[in-house]
Amino acid sequence: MKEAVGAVEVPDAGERRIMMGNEAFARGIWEAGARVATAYPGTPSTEILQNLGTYPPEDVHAQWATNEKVALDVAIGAALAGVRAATAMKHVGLNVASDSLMSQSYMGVNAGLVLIVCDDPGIHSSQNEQDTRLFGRLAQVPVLEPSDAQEALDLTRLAFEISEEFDTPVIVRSTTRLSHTRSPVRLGERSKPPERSFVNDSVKNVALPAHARIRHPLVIEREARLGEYASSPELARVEKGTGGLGIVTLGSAYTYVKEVLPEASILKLGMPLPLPERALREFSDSVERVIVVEELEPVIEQAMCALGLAVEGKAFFPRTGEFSPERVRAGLQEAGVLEPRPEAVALPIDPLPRPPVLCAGCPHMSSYMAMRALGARVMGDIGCYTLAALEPLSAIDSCVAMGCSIGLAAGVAKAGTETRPIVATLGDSTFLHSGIPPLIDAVYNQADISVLILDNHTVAMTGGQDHAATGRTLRGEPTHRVDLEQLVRATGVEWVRKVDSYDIAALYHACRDATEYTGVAAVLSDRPCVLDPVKIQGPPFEVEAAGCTACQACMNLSCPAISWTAEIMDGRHKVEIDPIGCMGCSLCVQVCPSDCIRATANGANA
Amino acid sequence: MGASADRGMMEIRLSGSGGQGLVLGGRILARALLLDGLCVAQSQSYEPTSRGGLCRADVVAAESTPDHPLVGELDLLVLLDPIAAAASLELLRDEALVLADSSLADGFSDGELADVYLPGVELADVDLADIKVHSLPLYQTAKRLGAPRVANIVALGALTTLAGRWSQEAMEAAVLEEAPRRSSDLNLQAVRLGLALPEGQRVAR
Amino acid sequence: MASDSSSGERQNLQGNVACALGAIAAGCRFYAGYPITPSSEIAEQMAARLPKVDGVFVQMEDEIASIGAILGASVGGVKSMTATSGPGFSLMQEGLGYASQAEIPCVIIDVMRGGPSTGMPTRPSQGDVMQARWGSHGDRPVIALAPASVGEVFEQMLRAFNLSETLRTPVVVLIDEAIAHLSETIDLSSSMPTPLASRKVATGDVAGFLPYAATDDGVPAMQCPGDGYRSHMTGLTHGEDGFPTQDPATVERVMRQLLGKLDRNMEQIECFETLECDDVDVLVVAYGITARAARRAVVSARERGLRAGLLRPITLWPFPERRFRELASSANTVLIPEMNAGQLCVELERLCPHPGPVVRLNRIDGECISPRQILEQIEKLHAHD
Amino acid sequence: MTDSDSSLPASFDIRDYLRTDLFPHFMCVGCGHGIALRCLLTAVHELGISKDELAVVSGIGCSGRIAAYIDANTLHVTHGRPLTFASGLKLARPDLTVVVVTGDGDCLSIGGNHLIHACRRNLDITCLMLNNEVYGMTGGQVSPTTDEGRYTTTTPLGNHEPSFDACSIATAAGASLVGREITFQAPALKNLIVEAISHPGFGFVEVISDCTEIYGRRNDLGSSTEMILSQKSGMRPESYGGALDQPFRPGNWQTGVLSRSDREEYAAAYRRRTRSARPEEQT
Amino acid sequence: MSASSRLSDRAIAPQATPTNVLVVGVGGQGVVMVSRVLAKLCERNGLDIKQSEVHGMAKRGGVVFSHVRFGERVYSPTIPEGEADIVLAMEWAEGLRWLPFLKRESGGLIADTQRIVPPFSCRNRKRGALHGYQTMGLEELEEVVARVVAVDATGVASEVGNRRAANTVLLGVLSSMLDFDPSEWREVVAEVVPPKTIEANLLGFERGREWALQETRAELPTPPEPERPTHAADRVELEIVEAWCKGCDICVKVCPERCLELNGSQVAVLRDPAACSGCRVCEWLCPDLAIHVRILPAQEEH
Repeated sequence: MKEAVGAVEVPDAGERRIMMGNEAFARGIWEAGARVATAYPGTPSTEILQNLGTYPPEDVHAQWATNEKVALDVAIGAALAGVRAATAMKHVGLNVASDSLMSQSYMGVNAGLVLIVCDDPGIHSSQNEQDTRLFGRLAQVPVLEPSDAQEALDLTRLAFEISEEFDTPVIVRSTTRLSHTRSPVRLGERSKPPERSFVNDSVKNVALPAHARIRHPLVIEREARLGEYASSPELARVEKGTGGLGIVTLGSAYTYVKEVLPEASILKLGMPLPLPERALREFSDSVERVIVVEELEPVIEQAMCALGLAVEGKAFFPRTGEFSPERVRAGLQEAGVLEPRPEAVALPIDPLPRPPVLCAGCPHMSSYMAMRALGARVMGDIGCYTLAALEPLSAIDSCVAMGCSIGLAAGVAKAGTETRPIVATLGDSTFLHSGIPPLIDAVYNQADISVLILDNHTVAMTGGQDHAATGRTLRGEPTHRVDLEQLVRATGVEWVRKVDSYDIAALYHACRDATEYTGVAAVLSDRPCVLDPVKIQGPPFEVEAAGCTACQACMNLSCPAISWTAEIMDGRHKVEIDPIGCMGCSLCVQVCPSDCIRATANGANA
Repeated sequence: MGASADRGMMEIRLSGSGGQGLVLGGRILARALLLDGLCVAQSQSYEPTSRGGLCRADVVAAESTPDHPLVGELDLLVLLDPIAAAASLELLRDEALVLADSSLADGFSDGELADVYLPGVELADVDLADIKVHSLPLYQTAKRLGAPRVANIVALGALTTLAGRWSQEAMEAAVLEEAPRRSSDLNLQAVRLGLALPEGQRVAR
Repeated sequence: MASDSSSGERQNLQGNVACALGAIAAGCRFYAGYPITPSSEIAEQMAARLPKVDGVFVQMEDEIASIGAILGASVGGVKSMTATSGPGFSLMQEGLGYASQAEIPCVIIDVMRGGPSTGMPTRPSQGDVMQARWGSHGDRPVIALAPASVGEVFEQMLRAFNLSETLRTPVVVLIDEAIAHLSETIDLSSSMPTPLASRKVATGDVAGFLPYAATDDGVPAMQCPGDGYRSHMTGLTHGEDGFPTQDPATVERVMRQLLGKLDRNMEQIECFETLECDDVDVLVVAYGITARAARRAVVSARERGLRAGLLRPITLWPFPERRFRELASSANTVLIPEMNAGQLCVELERLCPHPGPVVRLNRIDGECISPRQILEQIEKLHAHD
Repeated sequence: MTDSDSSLPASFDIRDYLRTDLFPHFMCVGCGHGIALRCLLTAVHELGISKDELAVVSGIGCSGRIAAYIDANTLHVTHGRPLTFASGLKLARPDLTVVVVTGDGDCLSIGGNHLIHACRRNLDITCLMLNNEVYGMTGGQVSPTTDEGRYTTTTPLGNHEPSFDACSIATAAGASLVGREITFQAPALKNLIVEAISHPGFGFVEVISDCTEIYGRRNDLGSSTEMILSQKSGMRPESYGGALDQPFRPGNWQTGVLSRSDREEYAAAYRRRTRSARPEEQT
Repeated sequence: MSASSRLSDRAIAPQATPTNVLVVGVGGQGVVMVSRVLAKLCERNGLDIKQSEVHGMAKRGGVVFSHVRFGERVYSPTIPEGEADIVLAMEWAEGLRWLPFLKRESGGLIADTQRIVPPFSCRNRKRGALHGYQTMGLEELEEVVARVVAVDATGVASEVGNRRAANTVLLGVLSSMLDFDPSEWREVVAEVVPPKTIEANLLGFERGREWALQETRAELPTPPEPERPTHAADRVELEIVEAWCKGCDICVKVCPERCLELNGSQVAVLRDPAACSGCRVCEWLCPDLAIHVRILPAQEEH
């Protein structure tokens, strides 16, 4: 998605385009006439804002925010000021933003405010698989759930209208599957919402206890109205089929049901929350047996139970993982609805494990080699580098959520049980996202820890987005660049050192010195990501097989460009470097104890 | 060292300046004496001598190894260059014999040293009694052969005849053995012309 | 250049040439050296002659390297030598010390020249006598030979190698410039009486081999690389096993053996000549070229009825003390002519059995002492009687 | 030790090449010289050189003490002079494999003259120079390879003299094989030594060693592990060139074989030149 | 509420079985590019399509797959197991991984014979350890799969001058099995690949297509063979001479397996013998020569 920089031609209304779910969300935001859109990158939501960045800047201000809460706050502000605003985030991003959401729900909106929240069933790229619908229930805000790209566009537009009509923020829930599936979309016109401006109404706009007490009953009343709205046939569509079975489903699950049970009667929910009570009751009455097919939590199923309706669901379908036609089929088989299918081609061997790894040339490798060498107790954080917890680096002892590392480290230090050096490691973007308050806390409370900031100049995990310390905006325009070193010093850290991540020894020495320092010491391990936002590839290296002793010390880097050859020495494989994969970082050269890694011809000194 | 006797001892010096072939001359002379059955000790000045500098070659000979191998009282002295005179004349023993190139003692064929005018030589401190000087055209003879550098060989021949203490055969043989082979003929001619030069001026001691 | 064949065995040889011939005759097959006046002809001769006997000549970058190289070659089992003059000899002192300590046979020729420092490179001197004795630090066994004629140079080279090999010690041959550059008639056939000796080579059990074991003659057997003993050699004070030690008892024991080995073998080491020493009033002690003058002087003195005698040490170090004491005790006067400021003289004053006059005759002007000078001195000493 | 000659043990145990009764060796904790010792002996093993055929000559200093630990013909000589002893030994005994173990001070300072001439002669000797940048044995004085600014007992305010590059000197002086390795790259060092010993001619191998106790401590260079790792990052294999903006080059060392020429070996040249004089050639 | 009408527009559509192509490979190989070509072809032909992929961790050398379904009407974005008409594998082992998705009777596997070995497969450093990259040969594969096309796409791409064009070579092969106009294929390929590489990619496409359309393919590329043990699983013995060790810590720090430590008396000990792979790094770097690694023949099992 590097081409995000700069506006491209906006497709005309009426065209049929094949779009990724996230592109459709972006189109929906644009078509809805939103003027402000914000996000902090997070898989699988990242492309929404990236894509919005391709729409004309005069139409919509699209920006990366420091974190999801900031993103939501900016959107709230814009809505209060009278323009439609959207923010996009991944499910765990809503945890960060939830503080604002909870109160915003009471305050309502002025212009439309939509949160697009992408869940990650199956945990493709997250730390959990929480179900955002539960957040919707907690915040008492409506949740819409599209099931393909067309619906993503349509429901996003609808969400703004609901938001303004019911004076509430609206969540549009996506999932990884929807966000990352391409399907045809018929495009619409950009609408022109009514002109608004800030409304002076302190009871509504200022969340004081007294005001909140006034607003809460209104929210409950709003919830009831929304539930009725959700039951409308447009949002709770009944597809009449054959037989007495009725399936209640929504989102991606709907497509799987249609795939494996095309003839059944279906109630497809477009807006599961607030609960479309009437529609559910009517559907239940119209069929003999109701089965709810919903991914993750049994939100609808339990609600129907609470309504006293006879319903089945999670008895046949798991609460974990991503659904698929197979899984839906399996559940329906178990429910006795479908006959077993003949077995598919059996795989005669175990599939090859191919877990994600740090990239060839990743500057994080050396940082964690240093951690390993120091024997440090490492509190990790969220980013590519979380992969360093895996073999062979095995250098991260804990990782909870964005920005947690420093706080965790301070806690470990204060516990007083740890004899090893305590280090918090986090990326540049993660540090800005939520690492600064804990750093201030650590200095304030005199924690004896070291903080290793892995500054790769980008949000690498999500594909190389900009942030406040890259000096560029979402649209690629130059802007102020946060000086991380100065920032760290400003929090009160006196011992700060910046080292080239590719200088293994210097990095190690800096980390060692940092751990020997009493108090908070910070090391900035500094090298741009080799892959994003631009690929940085130097001339590759190669292994002189004759000199290789098969010690495989280089394998500890976990570099994917290094693998075994067929040549065996002393019972172990010698290694080789894939010339296409190698980025030329030289880290392997720096750890090789046998001086057998050389530049290929084009990499040699002229 | 055997018993001290120094029987038949003689001390000879060839002197002149660098480039005159004195060291080779000394070696030939020593060789000739060896061939005649004597024991010799031959030494020379060792300083690096360029053309024109003082140079000498000494030979001490006796029937057995001489007690002292260095010259102290010269019996025979060959002078090829006036620069060499002063250092050697004082070592001349009584009745010593001096052979000088005729260019050094212009106008004299031979005579007592005291009577000979040697340009540039102060003789004040030298006891000149009974010292015979033979002035012979050593260089001129060599020039006749087309090779002034063989004046040393001519001198050896003349000295052989004048001294009469070793055989002409030994000298001829020594010249052939010690001098460069490629100029054997020339050297043989030179030594023979030298042998003939004194023309009966042999001085018996 | 002396021809080797045309005149039978008698030939005129320069001292330096005789030195080289003597070395080769003694079995020397390795020479390393650095050019220095007045020794250079030795190197030149060795360079020309060693290949003919399958030996190796190498001109090193300096005298330090030269002695290092010959010690290395000797360790390899090859008889080795170097030649130099005063300044170079000074540079070799560390290596000499090493050779003494590690007991490596080698022969060093010092063709003496005027000093100190660069001094008079082409002029004769006998100024290195004490350098030969005390030049290297520490206590060490020292053998120095002082031949007085070209023929003796040849002979003493044979002895030098024999002593060096049999006693596993460096042997210094001090040659006067005047002899080094003197051509003398010598008869090589009559100069070959000495049978060649070789070092005692280790034999027997490899396991129990001690490279510096105590032996009756004080000389341990020497291993040769490749023979399986694989011993260690060091300049550090070592035990019998060759490895460094600072254990006082071991150090004492091993050093005693090292320093005592010359005494135990004095018979083969001691070498001197006496002339007219039966009834001596004036005992002349002289070595090298000075002894040649002294010889003539003594002969002349005797001709004049003066009772002079000559003691000529050929092995200068260790000095033939016993014989000197005997002669000196019967003489009225000891006259020591030396081409230095009186180096041996100091030693002899110490050795003199009575406080009788020890008279010096020194020349430090780059000229040899002449027979006449010595004779005059003898006459003077008699006149004083 | 009677199983001396050609029958080498099938599985290599370094102790077969050591005088084990002298161990533990006297070198300090973490001294890189021990690593070099292993590499040397492993190379000897790999080349099938018997201990009896091996002669090791060493000079004075910490490096000089290494010879004693090797079960071979060992010669521990005077300061700076091992190359001279070795030259004599090799010329006298061409059948021996002669290896010189020397140090930076021994080889470059007091023995500098011998080094350049040994290089020039190109005798078939392998010179292993253990460069730890300091005079360790005498207590840590400045050496010709001490980096500028380093603290030693004789540069208490930091070294003001520039250091020089032994390999460049050796190359310029004509050593026909010149190489450098760091101890961290022990197998490569072993390979380099194998190459140097096999090479017919003078092989000069500089080993970047570490002196943790005396030098490292004074200059705050860290533990021995850290020092050898720093050397690793201080080196510049040819491969680094151009690949990156050279971010990690404090030492700027190149390793591996740095120069090689096929000059005639000294003894061969000597034999060729003196052929006409040799008795066996005349018959 | 205008949105509602749109939803109802496509309540029921005529059912027709979609064509299912599963494109698989390893992060960075261009799987997404291949599926975008298919998506564009469908767009041009007015077909319904769902093309689904997973982003994020996948690009970090992990498994990448893209479900492409097209036809009159497509619901599920993912292909159900056993329903794929074609699995297009850009890497051999990845092709094997997805075999259960193939239609049992008619499914075809197009697989590049290239091997991309994940670091994970090289983790076991014990002596005699096999690659974790276990695979099947062509013959074994033909027994379980209806149609297998093994193609050395990487090799062909190298021949046309750009190794990265392997995916268009595979597209060429794929084009021979799908009912789209060849000229449309070319146009779409040219649209999708980076402008600088159009030529190489079109050439790759042609080569792949030609090769696939040959009556008999003369030279079948050799797919990777299963790894066989080449070395006995020797035992490793690591001996540390306590009296020689001075406790410098080098071995502890350099051991790639982290299996050494210093004990209370600052002597190195083997903490985790099972982890020791006998790589000798500690032995090489022990300045005290105190570590000795012995490789012993595997004990016979009776």
